[in-house]
Amino acid sequence: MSEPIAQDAARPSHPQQQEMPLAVVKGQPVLQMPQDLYIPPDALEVFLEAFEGPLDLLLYLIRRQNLDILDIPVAEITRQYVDYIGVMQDMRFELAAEYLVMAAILAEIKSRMLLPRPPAEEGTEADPRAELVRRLQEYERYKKAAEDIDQLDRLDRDTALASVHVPDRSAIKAPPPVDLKEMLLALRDVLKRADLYTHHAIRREALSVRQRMGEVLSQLSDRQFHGFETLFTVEEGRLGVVVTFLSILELAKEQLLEIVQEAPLAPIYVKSLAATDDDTALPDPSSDETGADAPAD
Amino acid sequence: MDQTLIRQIVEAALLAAPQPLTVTQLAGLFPEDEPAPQGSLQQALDELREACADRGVELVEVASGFRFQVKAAVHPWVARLWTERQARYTRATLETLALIAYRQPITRGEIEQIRGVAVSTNTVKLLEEREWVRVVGHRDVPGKPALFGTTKGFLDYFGLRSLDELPPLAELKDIPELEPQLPFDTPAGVAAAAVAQDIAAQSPLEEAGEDAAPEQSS
Amino acid sequence: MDQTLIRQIVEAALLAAPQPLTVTQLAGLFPEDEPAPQGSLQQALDELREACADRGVELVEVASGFRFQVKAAVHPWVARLWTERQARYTRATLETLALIAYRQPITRGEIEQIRGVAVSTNTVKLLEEREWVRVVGHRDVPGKPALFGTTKGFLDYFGLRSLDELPPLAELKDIPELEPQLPFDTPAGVAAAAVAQDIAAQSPLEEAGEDAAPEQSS
Repeated sequence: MSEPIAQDAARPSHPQQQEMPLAVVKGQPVLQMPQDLYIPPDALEVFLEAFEGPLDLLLYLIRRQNLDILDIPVAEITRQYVDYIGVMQDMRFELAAEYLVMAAILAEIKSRMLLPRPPAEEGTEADPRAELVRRLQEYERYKKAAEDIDQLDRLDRDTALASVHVPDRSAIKAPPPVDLKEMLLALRDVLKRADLYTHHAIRREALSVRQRMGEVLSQLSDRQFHGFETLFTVEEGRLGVVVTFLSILELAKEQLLEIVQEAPLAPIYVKSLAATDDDTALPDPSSDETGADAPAD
Repeated sequence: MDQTLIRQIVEAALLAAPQPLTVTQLAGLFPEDEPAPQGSLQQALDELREACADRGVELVEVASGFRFQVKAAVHPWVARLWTERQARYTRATLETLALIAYRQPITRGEIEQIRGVAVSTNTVKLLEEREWVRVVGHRDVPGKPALFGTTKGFLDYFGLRSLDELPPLAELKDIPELEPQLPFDTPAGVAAAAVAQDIAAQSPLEEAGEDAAPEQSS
Repeated sequence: MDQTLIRQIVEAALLAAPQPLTVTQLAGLFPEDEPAPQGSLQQALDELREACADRGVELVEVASGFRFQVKAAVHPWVARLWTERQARYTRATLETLALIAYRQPITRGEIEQIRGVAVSTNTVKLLEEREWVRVVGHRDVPGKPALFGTTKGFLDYFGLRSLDELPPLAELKDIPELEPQLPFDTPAGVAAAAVAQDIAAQSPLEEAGEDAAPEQSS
């Protein structure tokens, strides 16, 4: 597969082919790295931008130049670093400060290496370079990690999301979710209010009877007489039978059910007194209402 | 240039572009020194169209070019990606539902008596449409008012095997102890904001899927 | 339910959704009374993944679910749909991101300690605006510095399912040259050439110094 042009275009174009400038400093191409790497004032800007700080610069010098970073002329580097403060005025001063700190660290290490150590401390004192080495190693790790992350295929640069048109964007309307507790709290409020209208206070009842009342009514919805026994399901056991029986009594009490027995010990028949859905042609008792919920609270 | 590669490029471009692409635009994807051969783009489009026979999307040509789109046949399912929640139920609706659950069979008049306020037709209709309550008969009194009861769907929604599993009314009286754990006692404004955030935060899919069947005419 | 239909629904939904979809979200597309059979969604995903072998897009799993994306092999052509160049990120940005990814939760001060250089507010802000990192808490020390961590969006963007899939962190390398009295034996000219090559290769100059925003040069 051929390399597409898009890839090439992403790279910056360098007009010169014969010799690449190291950098452009103050409009002039710099073709050669200055020999005293850590010092040249003109190169400072290059370094500050080419390296991610003093650790990065030190790593570079160690890894690529085999430079003994500890064998640098401390007096000279210190003097020149101080000179840079002037140059830094119109540049990023916080970066310069970090390079100065690093120079100070190097100088300190060097001085400690040169000074004779007190005999008492000889065995215990750590190599002054150890901390710097540890920091360099740790930085190098994450520098590599950053490069690795940059290599990952990422959206926009290496791939793009695939999507298709959706001709019909009409959304489905779903009814709101209801939490059982929400409903119970609503009921509690009703009960609180109902306590004020005391005659309607609700007493505790077996809800299974209420449920069965509805079921029995549905069973009898043809408004024919049914055998009393047909309403019971033996498989439900004693409790089921009792619940059905109670619901029949309750329905009878509420005059929703008619119970008929021709003679003692004769079969018992039940018939629903509740009108069926066929009767819904009756005038709607709600028609005299506003149709809007009166505020409840 | 390989026709397979050209087809892949055309397919990927059509899927990546936010709008339809013309053949001219597709040709523009290829560098000038290595253009797509004459006719290869049209061929790629034909191949892609045929390849969609068994897929959930199709390649269509519209006024501004070619695009892939969801096939109408699978749209009812895909549309559930954009499920919208209706506004929450009012207190009146919840109270009505609770009274029907606890006092069934019950007429609207009886609910009104207990609540002390009128119950609108819409409230009941809403619950009937949700298939949580139904008319189980009519009381044999003047006006033959409908008697309401809850359905199996109601029990299923709340994860109950029977109405017995609803807490006894006596416990409801003690609910204040229960209340602090519940989000409902927050000031209405705060609660509403929280709900709005929830809805905005979670993908609609996470809460989709309990009732509305996808059999929606499209 | 037919497996072909399920595969079509899954394909269409993944291509229609603006974000990746999880298996749970895909299951939510099916109504409760006609759910996708056990295992059928995973099977559909497998089938779709295989069907991509010869196509210009591929099915991948990232942190927040499954998505179709343009194959890297054809992306260079597809990228020509967008005239503006994609954002490039500076080394400062990438190193900060790497430290947050590998060492989270981490404060800005801790990042600065390891990098040996200040981390500009803009760098962190850029990462936050991209929604790659976010404040996950505050360290309980004076100043209560913010602790940063990466987001699902970060994983999605880099095509990862979890942080475990990040490239393994390199072993600590020895720094043997850090010995006193090592002669500076590389000839200056050679060294300069090496530096020049290195710098040209990584072209750090063009991406340096603009933490504020990734350049969108065209």
